[in-house]
Amino acid sequence: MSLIGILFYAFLAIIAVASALAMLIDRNAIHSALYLVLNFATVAVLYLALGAPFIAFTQISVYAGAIMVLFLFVIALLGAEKLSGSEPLKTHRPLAIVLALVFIVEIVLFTVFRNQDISPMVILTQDFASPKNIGLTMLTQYALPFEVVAFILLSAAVGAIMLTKAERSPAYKLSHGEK
Amino acid sequence: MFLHETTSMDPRFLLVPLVVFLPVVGILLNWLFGKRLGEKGIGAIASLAAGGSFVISVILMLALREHTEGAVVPFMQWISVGSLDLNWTFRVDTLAVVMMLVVSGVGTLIHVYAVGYMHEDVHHQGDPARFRRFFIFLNLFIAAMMILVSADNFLMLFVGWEGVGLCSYLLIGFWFEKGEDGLGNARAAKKAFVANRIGDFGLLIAIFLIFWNFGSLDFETVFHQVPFFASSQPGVLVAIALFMLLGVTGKSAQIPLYVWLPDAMAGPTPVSALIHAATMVTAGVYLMTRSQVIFSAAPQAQQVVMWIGAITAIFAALIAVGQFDIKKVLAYSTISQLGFMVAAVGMGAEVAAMFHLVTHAFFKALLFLSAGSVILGMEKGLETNHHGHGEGGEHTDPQDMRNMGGLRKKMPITFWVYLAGTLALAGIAPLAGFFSKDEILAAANETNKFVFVILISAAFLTAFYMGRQVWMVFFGKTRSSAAEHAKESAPLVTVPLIILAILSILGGGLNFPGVLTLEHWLEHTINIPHESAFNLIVAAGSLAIALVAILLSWMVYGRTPLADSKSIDPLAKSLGGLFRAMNKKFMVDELYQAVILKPYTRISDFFANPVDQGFIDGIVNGMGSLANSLANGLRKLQNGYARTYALSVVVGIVAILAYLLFRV
Amino acid sequence: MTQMSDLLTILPVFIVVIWAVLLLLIDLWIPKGRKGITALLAVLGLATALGVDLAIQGQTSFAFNQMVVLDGFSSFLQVVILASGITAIALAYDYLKRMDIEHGEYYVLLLFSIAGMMLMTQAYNLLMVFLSLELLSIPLYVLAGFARSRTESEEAALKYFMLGAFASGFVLYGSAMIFGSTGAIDFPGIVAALNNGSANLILFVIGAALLLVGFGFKVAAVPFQMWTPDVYQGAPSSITAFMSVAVKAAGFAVLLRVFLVLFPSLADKMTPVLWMIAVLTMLVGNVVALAQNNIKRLLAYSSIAHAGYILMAFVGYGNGEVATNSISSALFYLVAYGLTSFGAWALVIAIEKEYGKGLMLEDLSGLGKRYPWLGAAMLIFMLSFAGVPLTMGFWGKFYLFRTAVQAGNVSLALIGLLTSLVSAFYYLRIIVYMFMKPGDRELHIDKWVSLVLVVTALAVVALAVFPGLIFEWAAQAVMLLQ
Amino acid sequence: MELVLMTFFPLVGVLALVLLAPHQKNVMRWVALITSLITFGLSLWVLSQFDPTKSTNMAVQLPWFRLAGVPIEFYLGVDGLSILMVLLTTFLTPISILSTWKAVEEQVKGFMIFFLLLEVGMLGVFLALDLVLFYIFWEFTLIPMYFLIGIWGGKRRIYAAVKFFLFTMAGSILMLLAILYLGLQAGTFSQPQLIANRAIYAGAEMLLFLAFGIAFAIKVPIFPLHTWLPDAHVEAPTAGSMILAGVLLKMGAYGFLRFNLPLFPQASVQAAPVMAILAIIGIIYGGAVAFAQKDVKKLVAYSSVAHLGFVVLGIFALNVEGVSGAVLQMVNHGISTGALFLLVGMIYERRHTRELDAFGGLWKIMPIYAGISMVVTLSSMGLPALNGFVGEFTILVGAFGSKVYGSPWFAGVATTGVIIAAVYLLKMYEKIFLGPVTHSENKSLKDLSVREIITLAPLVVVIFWIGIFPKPFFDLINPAVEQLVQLVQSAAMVLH
Amino acid sequence: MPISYFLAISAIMFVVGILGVVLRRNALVMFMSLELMFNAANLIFVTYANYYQVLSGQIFVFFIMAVAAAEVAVGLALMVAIFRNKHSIDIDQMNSLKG
Repeated sequence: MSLIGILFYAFLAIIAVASALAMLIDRNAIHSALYLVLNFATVAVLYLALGAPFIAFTQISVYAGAIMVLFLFVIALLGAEKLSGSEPLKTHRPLAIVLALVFIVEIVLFTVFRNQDISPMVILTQDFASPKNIGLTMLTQYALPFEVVAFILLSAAVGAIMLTKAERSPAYKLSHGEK
Repeated sequence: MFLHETTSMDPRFLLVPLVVFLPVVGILLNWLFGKRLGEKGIGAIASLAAGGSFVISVILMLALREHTEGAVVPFMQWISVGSLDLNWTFRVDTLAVVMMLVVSGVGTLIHVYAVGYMHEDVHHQGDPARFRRFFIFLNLFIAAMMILVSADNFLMLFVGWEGVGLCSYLLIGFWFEKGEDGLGNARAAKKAFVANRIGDFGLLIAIFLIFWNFGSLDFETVFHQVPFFASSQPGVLVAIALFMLLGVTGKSAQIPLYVWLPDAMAGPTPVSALIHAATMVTAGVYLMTRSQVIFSAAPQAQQVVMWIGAITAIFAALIAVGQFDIKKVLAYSTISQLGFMVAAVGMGAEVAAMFHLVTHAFFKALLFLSAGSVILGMEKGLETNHHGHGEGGEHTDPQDMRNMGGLRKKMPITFWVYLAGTLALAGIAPLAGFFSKDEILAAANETNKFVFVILISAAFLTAFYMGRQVWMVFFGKTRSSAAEHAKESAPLVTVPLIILAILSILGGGLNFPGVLTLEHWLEHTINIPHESAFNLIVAAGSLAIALVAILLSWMVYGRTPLADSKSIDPLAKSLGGLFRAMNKKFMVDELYQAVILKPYTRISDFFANPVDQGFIDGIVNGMGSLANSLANGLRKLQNGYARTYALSVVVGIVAILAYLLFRV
Repeated sequence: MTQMSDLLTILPVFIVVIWAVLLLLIDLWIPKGRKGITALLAVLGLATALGVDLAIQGQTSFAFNQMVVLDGFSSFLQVVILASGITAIALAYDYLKRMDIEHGEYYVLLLFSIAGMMLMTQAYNLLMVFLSLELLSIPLYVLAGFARSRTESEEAALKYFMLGAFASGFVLYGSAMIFGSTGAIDFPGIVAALNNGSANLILFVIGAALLLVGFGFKVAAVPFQMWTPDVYQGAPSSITAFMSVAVKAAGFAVLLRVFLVLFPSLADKMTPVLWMIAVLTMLVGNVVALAQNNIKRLLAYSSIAHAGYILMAFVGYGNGEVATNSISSALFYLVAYGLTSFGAWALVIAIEKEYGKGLMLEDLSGLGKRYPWLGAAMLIFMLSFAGVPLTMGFWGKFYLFRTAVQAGNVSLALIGLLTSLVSAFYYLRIIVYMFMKPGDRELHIDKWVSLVLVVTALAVVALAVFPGLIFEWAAQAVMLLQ
Repeated sequence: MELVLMTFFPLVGVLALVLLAPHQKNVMRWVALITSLITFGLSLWVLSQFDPTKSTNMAVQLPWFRLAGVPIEFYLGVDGLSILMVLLTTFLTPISILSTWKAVEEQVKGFMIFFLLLEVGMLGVFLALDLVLFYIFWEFTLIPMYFLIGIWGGKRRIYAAVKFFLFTMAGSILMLLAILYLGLQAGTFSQPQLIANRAIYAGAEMLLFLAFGIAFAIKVPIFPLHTWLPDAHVEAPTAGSMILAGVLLKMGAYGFLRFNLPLFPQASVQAAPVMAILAIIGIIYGGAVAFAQKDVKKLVAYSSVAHLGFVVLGIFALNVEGVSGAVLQMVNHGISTGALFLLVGMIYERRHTRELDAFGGLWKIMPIYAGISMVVTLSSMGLPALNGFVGEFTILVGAFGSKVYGSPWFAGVATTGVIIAAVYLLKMYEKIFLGPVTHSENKSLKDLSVREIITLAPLVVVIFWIGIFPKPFFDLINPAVEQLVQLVQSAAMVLH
Repeated sequence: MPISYFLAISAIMFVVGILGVVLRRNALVMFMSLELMFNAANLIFVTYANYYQVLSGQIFVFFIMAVAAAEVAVGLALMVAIFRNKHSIDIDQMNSLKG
């Protein structure tokens, strides 16, 4: 692979990791959300590089677009970008970081370095991950999961409504003769 | 249930179970109907039951005269397990019948006496309802004692052995609310039982040893094998003999277990006479005589027996000298005399022991009963005094000889019979004690001079303390108002005394030197290696010593009687510390208290609290609290923070991965 | 293409899902305050599904390109789950009204969740596993927070949601690893890759471990159990009851199938891990329960502990000789635990005063005396939990420990027995409060709750007298395991 | 079928009780009493058909279900080891029920139900020949007893009840494990068949012996596993203590006889000296601790530790004398200690205290009571012509000559138990009955009522019966014991 | 690019996601971190879908996204509801249930 290619990938990697860390570290929830969007976008580029255009675009539209917007909306709605009060679990941080490092070492050491010999990316056939192909597969071979996802979404919708439906105030109930 | 022996035997032998069952019938009758019968009826039934036993014993004796080999009368299967096959079998032989006669004969007399005595006593103690109970216990005792002496095996002997122990317990504690602190009698009863149990422990071990070595507990079977064991395993025989001896020291009040007997005087006087002088305490002597084969095959053990008997004889005699309680003197005297008998057995002079046993039963029963009569007289005196003079001053102990004096005139019959008993006991010829004691002394003279000296000293002391007693009780002037008002007892009391006095006087004839009726009688049952010879020198010597002792006692007590109940014993002045030690019984009770009882109490407290509740239960409860503290510790981890929970998931996966990956 | 036979394979699930959707619509027409009708309709749906399930017992088939499987194992667990669902509705009927949280959506969401669980028992593809996991979880997140004006309920929902999603993350990552290792997400594909040696074992092991975390979370295995007490306590009791049985059943269903189908080759590696998890779960669950005074929390810890017992059956999953016994013992235990658990929860529901109130142990005082029958029932449940004979719980433990011994894990059986001794202590505490302390609490037992009490109590005892029935059924279910 | 009928007959009473209204207390008592009496009658019927020479009488062997191919059977049978236990159970139950006539006023229904259930459990334990069935009955007895202590007990009843339950359960844990192992290895749970298949599991005998042994040792209880006993006894209501001491403790000793000895004979032989030492410690230690007690019930409770020490000593003598004596002593202890608890209960009903110091001189006030107490105390002390002696003597003879102990020292030391027993029992008797009446409350105590005498009378009769004529009892026991001992000894031969 | 490259990125993202859940108090940020974890998984799926040339990996990712959306709906609704009660989305304040 060319040097530019390598630099390109390195750049992506740096952005992906940096944005993730930034999301973790930044105290402001809105900033975090924006860093996450950046991260998702970077990952989408990686998807493209991996020959998954459909997923990449879905990533942008669904994740970076819809979902993160929803997040931003809620943050704004609740005005919850920053929290007051002090950190109650002080011992957590070092422990968590140590554990995280161990975890990384475990996964990276054993998966990345020890076992995954360099295996160059294969040039993909043109229609491997085409939307058409994906769509066909999804509605034939994966018809059942597809249906299931529908029900998941439905129940999520019902649930979301249940959770946020305005509760009538006790005074209202009283005046309307409800129990 | 009942065993039948088909071999022909004198049908009179088949009556033998009645010696046990007549008293049992007496118990049942009195138990069921006693309340309605009244004192007379109760007394009559009980006495008839005991008398019936006596009659049967006599019949058996007559039968034995014709069939000297005796008989074994199987009666009932008892325990039959594996190799253990134990039956209740009666044994009628000359030895057993002697005991039966003594037990039932003396027993009957005492029953009769008790009818009179207890009538007074229950009224004096304030619980007439206990009259019936007394006779039930008394009959129970006769039954148990009969089981003991009529047994054909060690187990049935043991049954009787424990049974008489129980009766002793019940009767010592008869006035269970009386005595020191109100608990004195109860404690005395308990002491007797426990001391006896220690002895029983020894006997039990002996029985186990016998069973596992001889394969049986039947006398015949066991004794037949003894010669074989004597050559092959003499150690076993020694062990058996010594454990048996432990039993004997318990029952027959020898060192070291004699301590219960003086306290046993807490029982009503007929009990002291019957159980703690004439019959029960001689069971040990009987046992050893019965097991003569074993003892004679174990000379080492026999030596021990002899020494224990001799030391007990002198030791108890010494204590007797220092006592003031009329019954205590007799009690220690009993211990001492039992020591004579045990020593005799130890010397192989079983006949002498048996002879002394019989005569001792006569005169000691007589002495006790007379003492009882004295006490009754004193109590009556107390009551009259109480009624006559209102307050009557401080409490007067009716048993303390210092409170007596001059009773010779108040209670003449009692005095005369008492005198007879005293002379018999002191070994004055030709009364019963002279002959029997002399046989023992003669045997000692032949066997071991040292023991002989000890025994003869004991005989000297015997005469001395008996003389002291007579002088103090019957002579001089009355030293308390109770003695002043003392009255002679009723005929119901005195008639048995007279009979016993006659027996005490004539009892020596039983084994009169040269005639040796008893010896010839017993030789059908026990081995008599050589005929007891009358040793004139010994006899004369002992008689002289007894006379000297009586003279000495007259010099100390008779010539100048005690002035009043407060005055100090003249011996105390001359002997000082020794007398105090004798009076305090050489502090043996206190020693036992300090060495055994206190530590045991402490140990059991220690076991009960620090060990059981503290340590063992502490471990149990500790496990519970450990679990609880663990629970509370783990509970703190559950701190309510979702992030902590997430962290625990991470901990989990990191740990699992670490394990898995390092294993791959 | 989809065929009739495919549909038949998932017919019970299908019925439940469709019923849920229909119910959502019908509920709109049912006036407030009469949501009992919805409940009854929901039961009707579940009963239908149950009927179908019973009818297709013993059949085996694959469907939807081997996305799902129907076998004895799945039908067994589906019956358990459906019965749990029906029971949960019976318990909720009056409870929701009393707690003033009666909404038709409750039943709809419950049905969805049940559908997810049922699907989970049939999943034969990592994707299906994940999706069914979500289908069961998402409605439950909502249901846990159903009493949404109460902070406890919301707290429970939030914790459940956050940690549940966290666990889903692990499941996903694990699935990805397995996919990475074998290049397949369907079970046959994975197995094939493993068998022909093309799989990357390191990745596979990591994937397996991560899946274990995800499922361990669902069944509340230590150290992934920490959400359980909080959620159980905060969620409406009727939901807690349901979760404590059905979610566990579903979790174990998928755990069992995944391990048995995908991970037999990892057995030697996994066994110590499972051993440790089982031991920790039994220990932590039982020990911490000792310190609980809130009945719901206590039962939550107890449910953790019971998960530990069931996990015991997994330890020997790799041993071909004992595997069948192991699994059928787990199934039997699930049934025993389920019946017992519902009984106990029914009582909790009956004593709950206001939301989350009146649930301390002291509140049980004197109940046994005042309501002897109820006391007797509770006694049966507690004994069954503790594994005392003449209850289902005893046979459950008997069978479990037997297989543990058979697999050579005597130590495990011993620990199980010791911890069940510990458990006896806190179960007895409940009995102590009910029978041996004075008190005069009123109960709110409506007819459905009492029905549940009676049926479960009778079942726990009757099936203990004739346990052969369930034993055979469980054994048969395992025989047909694909 | 006789056995089934007898075992489960009390359930009829339970059913009847359930149907009664809460206020019909007297009816409940009568129902319970009559039920237990009929059960007793049924047990006599069983006795009448009993043939001591057969190893299982009236066996009922029904297939129950199969677990993973291994049959678990409903298998009941009675032999010489169990027949007396069965009779003891059915005999003591009506007496216990009768003793509650006045003592239990609250929740009579529950009490009687638990009592009858307890009877079922106990009978089952003694009859079951299938290990699993045995275990079920074994554990089942815990529950009613737990309630009897926990609801109708004294001040610390809850502690005592829980301790009782957990302690016993702790013991059963290992037993269950051993049962599982046995079943797995031998493919059967039936005791006779396991004996036949002993070779299969002989390698693990010692471990299995221990696993069973600990369960039984706790129940017996053998030192140092006894601390549940004083608590349970003291807190339990009179009838409960009675049954606890009378029957429940016997289950442990019976377990040794029924399972440990025949199933693990070699291990039994090897463990015998250790068991004997523990038993002897129990005898001496129990006696010493009893002596230190201030509470009568505690005293009696610790005396049980000592008495059962004798039983264990006899069992592990592993000869006919020892084992037969042990079986008979189990009965004796049941009768004597049961009666003692009954007596303690009667005085507690009157005075509401059990402190030794609160009494004194009662013989004068309550002569009948004192008389019966005397007999019972003596029986407990092992006085000849009363039941205790026959058992103790036989045991000690057995222990003395036991080949497995190999030394008469065991029996020798154990024999000191007779002294120790006299010490603490006489102390008890003295404190309560002898001496002057020091507490004015005691002056007005009423002597025993007719009902109370009727309650005690059968016990006293049996005390004398066994003491004087134990042959019928031994005849029942001996053949079975002989078989058992032979089995153990032949296995021991292999060992040496 | 070698596969390990993607794996490494993914692993880091996953761990950062975990850290976010464990360390951040803000429920919304925790939630975002969860999404990051999902994405890490997605990346692996896509990587290996490419490596093995099978679509199923990509399909899986698609489903994950759909489910993530559903979760977000429920999760955000939950947070809104909680915020109404407690006026905070500090998850550390939700610790009334413990012990």
